[in-house]
Amino acid sequence: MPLLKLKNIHYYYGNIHALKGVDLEVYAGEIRTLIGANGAGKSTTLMAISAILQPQQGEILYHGTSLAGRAPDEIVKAGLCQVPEGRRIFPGLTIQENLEMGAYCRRVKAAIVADLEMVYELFPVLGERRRQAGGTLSGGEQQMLAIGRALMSQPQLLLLDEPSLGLAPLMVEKIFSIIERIAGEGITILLVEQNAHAALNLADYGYVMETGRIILEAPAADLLKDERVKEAYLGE
Amino acid sequence: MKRLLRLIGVIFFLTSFVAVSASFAETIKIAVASPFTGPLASFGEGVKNGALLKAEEINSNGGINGKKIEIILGDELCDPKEAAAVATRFASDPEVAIVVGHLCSSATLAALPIYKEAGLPAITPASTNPEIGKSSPYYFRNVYKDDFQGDFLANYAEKVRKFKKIAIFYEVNDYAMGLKEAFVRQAKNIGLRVIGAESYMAETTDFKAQLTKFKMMRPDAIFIPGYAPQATLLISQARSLGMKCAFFGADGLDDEIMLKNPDADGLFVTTPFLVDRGGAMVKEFVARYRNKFSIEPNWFAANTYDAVGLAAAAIAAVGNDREKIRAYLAGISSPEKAFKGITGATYFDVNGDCLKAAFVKLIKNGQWVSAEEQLQ
Amino acid sequence: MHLDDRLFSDKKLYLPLLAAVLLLPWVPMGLAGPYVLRVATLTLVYMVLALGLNVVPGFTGLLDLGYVGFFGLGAYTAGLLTVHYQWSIWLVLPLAVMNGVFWGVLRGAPTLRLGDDYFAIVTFGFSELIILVIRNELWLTRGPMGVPGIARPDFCGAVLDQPWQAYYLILFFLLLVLWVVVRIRSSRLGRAWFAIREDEIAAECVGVNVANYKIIAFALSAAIGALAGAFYARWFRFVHPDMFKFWESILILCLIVFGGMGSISGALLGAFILIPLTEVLRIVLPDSLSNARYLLFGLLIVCMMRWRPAGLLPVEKE
Amino acid sequence: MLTAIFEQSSLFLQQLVNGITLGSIYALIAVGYTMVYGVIQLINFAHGEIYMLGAFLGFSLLSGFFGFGLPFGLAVAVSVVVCALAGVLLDIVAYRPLRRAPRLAALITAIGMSIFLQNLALLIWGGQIQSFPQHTIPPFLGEPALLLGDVVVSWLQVVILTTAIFLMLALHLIVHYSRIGRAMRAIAQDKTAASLMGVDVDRVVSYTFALGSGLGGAAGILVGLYYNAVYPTMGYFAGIKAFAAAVLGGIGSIPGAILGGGILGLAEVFGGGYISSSYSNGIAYAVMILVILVKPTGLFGRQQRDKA
Amino acid sequence: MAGRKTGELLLKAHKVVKTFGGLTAVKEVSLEVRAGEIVGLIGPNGAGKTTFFNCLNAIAGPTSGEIMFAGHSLVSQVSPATRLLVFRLGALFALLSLLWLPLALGVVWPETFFRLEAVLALSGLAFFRIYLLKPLSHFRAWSRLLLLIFVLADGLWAVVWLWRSPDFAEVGFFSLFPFYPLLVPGALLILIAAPFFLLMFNLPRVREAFGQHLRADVITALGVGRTFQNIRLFSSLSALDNVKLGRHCRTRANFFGIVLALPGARKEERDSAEKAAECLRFVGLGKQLESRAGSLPYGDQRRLEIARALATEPELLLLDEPAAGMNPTESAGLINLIRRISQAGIAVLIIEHDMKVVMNLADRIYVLDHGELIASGTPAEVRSNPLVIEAYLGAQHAAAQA
Repeated sequence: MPLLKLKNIHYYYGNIHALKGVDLEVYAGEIRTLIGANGAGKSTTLMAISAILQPQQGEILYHGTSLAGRAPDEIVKAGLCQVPEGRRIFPGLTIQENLEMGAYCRRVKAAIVADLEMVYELFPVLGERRRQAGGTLSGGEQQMLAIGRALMSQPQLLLLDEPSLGLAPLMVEKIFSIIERIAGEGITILLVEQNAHAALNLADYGYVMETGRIILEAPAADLLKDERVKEAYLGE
Repeated sequence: MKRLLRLIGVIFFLTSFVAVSASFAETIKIAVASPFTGPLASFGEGVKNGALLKAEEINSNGGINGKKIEIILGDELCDPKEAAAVATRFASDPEVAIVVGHLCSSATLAALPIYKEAGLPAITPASTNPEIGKSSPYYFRNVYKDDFQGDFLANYAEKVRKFKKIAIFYEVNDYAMGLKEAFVRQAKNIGLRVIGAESYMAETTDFKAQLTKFKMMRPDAIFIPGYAPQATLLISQARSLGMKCAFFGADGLDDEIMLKNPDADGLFVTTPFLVDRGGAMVKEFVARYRNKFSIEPNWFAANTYDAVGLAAAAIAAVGNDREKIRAYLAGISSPEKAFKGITGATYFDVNGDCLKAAFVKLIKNGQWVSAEEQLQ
Repeated sequence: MHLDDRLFSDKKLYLPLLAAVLLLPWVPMGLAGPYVLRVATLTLVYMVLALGLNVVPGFTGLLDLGYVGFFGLGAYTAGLLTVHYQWSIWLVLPLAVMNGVFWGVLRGAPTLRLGDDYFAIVTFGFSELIILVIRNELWLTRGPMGVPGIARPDFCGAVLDQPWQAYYLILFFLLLVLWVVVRIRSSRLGRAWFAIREDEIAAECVGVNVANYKIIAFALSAAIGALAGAFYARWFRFVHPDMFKFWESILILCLIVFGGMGSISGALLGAFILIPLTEVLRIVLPDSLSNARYLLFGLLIVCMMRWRPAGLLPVEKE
Repeated sequence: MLTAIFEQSSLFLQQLVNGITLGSIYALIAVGYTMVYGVIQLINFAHGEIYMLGAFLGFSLLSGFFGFGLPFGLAVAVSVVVCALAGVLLDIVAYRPLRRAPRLAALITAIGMSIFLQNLALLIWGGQIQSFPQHTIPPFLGEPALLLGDVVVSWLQVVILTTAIFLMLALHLIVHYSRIGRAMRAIAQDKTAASLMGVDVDRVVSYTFALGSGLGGAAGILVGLYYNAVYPTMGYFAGIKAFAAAVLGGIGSIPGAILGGGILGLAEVFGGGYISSSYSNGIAYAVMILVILVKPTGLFGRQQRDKA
Repeated sequence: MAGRKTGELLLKAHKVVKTFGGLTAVKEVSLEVRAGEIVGLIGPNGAGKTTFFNCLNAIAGPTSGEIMFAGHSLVSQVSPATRLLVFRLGALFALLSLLWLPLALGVVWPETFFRLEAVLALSGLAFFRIYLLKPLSHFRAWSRLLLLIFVLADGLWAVVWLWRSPDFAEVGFFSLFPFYPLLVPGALLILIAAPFFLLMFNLPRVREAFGQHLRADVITALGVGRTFQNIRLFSSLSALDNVKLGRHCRTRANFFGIVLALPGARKEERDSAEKAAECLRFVGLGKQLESRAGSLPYGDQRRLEIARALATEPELLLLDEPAAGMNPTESAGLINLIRRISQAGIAVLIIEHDMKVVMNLADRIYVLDHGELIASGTPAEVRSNPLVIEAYLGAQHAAAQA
């Protein structure tokens, strides 16, 4: 049984049909990626999973049960946490407070403290500046903070929306290696990316999205060789 | 859309229905307009009670020429706009013989052109603005004008109380400003020093800044032309700042709430009506008033009582005809022809203003008592 | 953009209405007594005010909480000029309108860049300041003593002293304002305002000088408010600062919210229903509850926003 | 000459004391505006009415208006709690359904609520100024706490100042060191991101309303006692001035609201004392307008980046 | 379409920099567009393309750099430091006005002195001065002299004010006789100058001459039309009215013309309806004239936005991701449309992610990454540029390709 299953999701922004029947599955322990051009509907899909947007049609199953009607905070409690596009850390809160916000749904103090240390270990840069405001970090560090913050909620499934957005190539590589490491710890990952090759290199399985539809899905290695992917990205 | 039209139709209908629903009963209508709700309701209360008491008295004596008096009330919240609407309603009801009312001068001034146009006589029991009598032959006044009261107070302060330095704290409204002007003018004439004048708005509750300023000037007394609700706060705040000077005011301060304030002890005010100065008529009025409403009558009640009495006398003499009533009232023009009521003899000058005596009363141990020395 | 309101597009609707309004003073059986006529005249004054206010929040999307300031400004300008110089209304009125425009522009100019909340607050503060000046500057306005004895409106030297004459006069002004507003609304000016309301940046990018058009809107709105005020002063024959309380701003806002923001027929309808309603309520409600009218208006605003934010006659047909 | 200087300086000192007291009251109300604005970007016009409600509740519970009287401390506590609940109710009934509506709609609703509540109070309590019965107030409050020549500081002023400081400190601790406070700040910065972290936004907004309204209610009682006057329109003027204070300090910033309240209180008292007392409201409006025009973000306000 | 020769230089951006706070979104980007060309601007998400567009049409003008369009400079030539200085002087100017205004009034109108000022000075004429600050803050050096005069005048008032302050009532106004002759001209100067400046700064030509930023609407009128990445239509207006709004900067009818229904205004209105309908037909929306813009399908909204931009009669059209969210058929239609626009003699600068569209259309392509221009040239050149491949596909892939 897939951990997460999207069945025929439709979403309209007013009159604009943004998702036109998206089907998608994520199995426990995998990294799956969703790639596609700007405006294809990737972020909308993630927002629908996180219940920030309520799809007008279709069903989202998590562990086989429907998530319909659940509030965003219940989704997080269920173990589905998203790192949103553009990082969206809380710039006025300190790094520590940002991370504590990630653990908002958890009650056990000791476990939170332990996880904090775990995150600081994973991202030593953050540990050094835990009293500093989040807004003072550079783009890459903010991305790390956003990922760390999501990890604080002890997710089973981590939704990553364009973690490489606006980052320098070196930093992109660093972030991807961190994602790999997180996956290694048993957290399932759904990665949304424009940086197709980096994403496909990392993932086990990929979906290609275009104008609100999944047009192609295959194991990542196959997609990497697919001419249509190349065409979509370089117009060859 | 159709539903909407129907809705409009209904509203139209309702409005017109209400307008023509004037009853055709065998009564004489005396309209009473005053604020019965809102911040000035306690004054309006006196007006209402006074009118009802007088009407009841007349009706129990068989009415006027066999017809009963009916008091119709108009609540105008002391708002000029509302007052005009209420006035038009009275004016367009042919059964209304005369209006007793409008308490605030601003409301009276707004209603004045409407009565004038409709030829409806009116007596105000409480508006003291000098403008009123001059502007319309249909308006009469059963209360003294601001300038009289201001002069009176200045004389009293100087001659009886022997004050030297007075500070004034006045509300920004027509009543208080008229008083203040008159007081300052008279003070100048008789050599009383006014060392400062500060103003406040009706909604002000913090007087400390200005009081502090006065405190440094060490006045003998502070004159508060204004109304009781603010004055009581003002006096308390002055005391809490450690000010020891005397306070006095005009009839606007003549209110029960002053008695609740222990700081107000010693405050003296002018009033057109004093319980213990009157004769048997006054005693009887006070007794019946207490009996009926279980509160003490204030001067609004007394003045209204007399105004309704005046109106009834006029109707009794000339019948239910607006023009004749006006003529009759205008005819009461000398002390000999005066109407004798509980507030003394009332007669009108050419403007329809009347001359009345003012009395001084003060608070002693939480009670109003008449001052030992009155100024005649 | 369906700029033509239903009211103006459907002759079957507006012709009978117009006839009814024109004939009102002559309806038989005492229906048109002075009281009804007064309420009708007041309703027309508020219709003018509603049309004027509608220009700013309705067309340009900026909430104006201080409209009564211009109403008061117009009334005082007209009232004082009349009392001091005994000028004709036809001379006083343009002056009042010009004064309104002057202060409208003055208020508008520095607030151009403000967002909606802040704009609302500034307009509120500005109008409170105007009323405060009126209340405190005795040498000019006689302050709380009010200005009594303002002459009635006149026409060609004749004094219009019958209630129906005042009624027709304000009806004339209403039609004039209506003409202006309807013309403007479906012109490039009106379109520019709508563009500003929908999206200021996009408006700039299609070549609309946002600042200028906002100022024009403020000026027009203020002019209409002052016009209504000038008539009001001459008709009421007395002006007093208490007549221009903050509550009046809310009442006028209520009219257009009720009718539908941005909709001309909505503004008219709002005044047509709510102003007579205040009178009906005055009579229907017992005296002890006469303040409940305001309570009901508060509730009405909340409920309209909740369930019919577009008002009774919304601008857009879906 | 010397006495003149002495008088002038004691005048100044007394005005300073008055101004600081007034300022601390404005600050307490302003904090309520600023908190709600910070979290949901709504100018809660009805906040002034909550403050009025606090004053009336305190008055009613002390004077036995509802048929029973409570001891002083209990009455204050009950009215603060009821105000907090009223704030939450206000949010749930009026504002929550409009969370996704245009801001203009929410703003108009807030004005409607303000009118509604004000007139409701008018119906219940009547329009007159009500005073606390003398016997219900602890007697020492009226006594001077400090006498410095002509300068008087009453115990009431001391109590107001200490209460205000205490409440502000408590608020600071809640906002900066509690879980819910952190959530408030997070929502203020990015609502979507906060809900992605599992924050129940509506609940936190309710908490915000409760806190702000509780403070407003407390301010209401303090003011009621200070002036010994409670009346339905008190919320309108105090509300506008407190809003001006919040804007002055930068709306959304709590220290800004406190500073703004202080400045406005002093400006009003000194303006009233030295310039013209009938314009003291006008001074508040004028200060507010000027600040908005010159620096729309206020003294401590942060420029909000447009989220495209 | 001003009949420019193909190849004539139309737009020239030179070292355009845009910073937000500490973040540099656009770093020294230079770019040229010639008449008749279609130029592509590509780059990964967050590369600063839209920011650059916003610099071009003054939605958010550049921090530094120069932009010339058809001989007009679109950018302020005042350095930020000068602007700051002028702003500070201006702030002083406004503050001091609070001091002198009451005095000016006191001269003209002695009985109002110190009563009217609180309200008038704060709400009335002071507004003028604050309004003046904005234009002045973009102003050139010689204006500082004027400012200085104002500040000195204000200072004079301030001195007088302080001197007089002890007790106005007793000192009396005319005891200040030596200052009196100075006060009135000062007040008059400022009172006359304020409206004058107000007028002057609202004349586009004057402002342009002094190197002030042009506003977006002026740039549109000069002939730069644009569309937006996230469609910004006036969604409650009809399609036709949206396009008529595009005609706004080409029409002249004023308030009086409209209200009095003058023939000129009416003819203009008819003309603009015709032209707007023509534009709509051009983009293929001839049948949807009366539909509400917000209710059109997505692809049609994109085309409506283009029609609106075309109605402004641009010489240069800026298209921000016109193909985003379109399916292949729709983008094919779009390519066709842009070709037709180009054939009509309008230069096009296009941001696009859909490589099929860009590679197909563009004569030249500029590539942005992290706000920097990393490559430019013909589509073929760009496609094989290793830097571009790295930016798009990641370093490993680039290495693999190389």
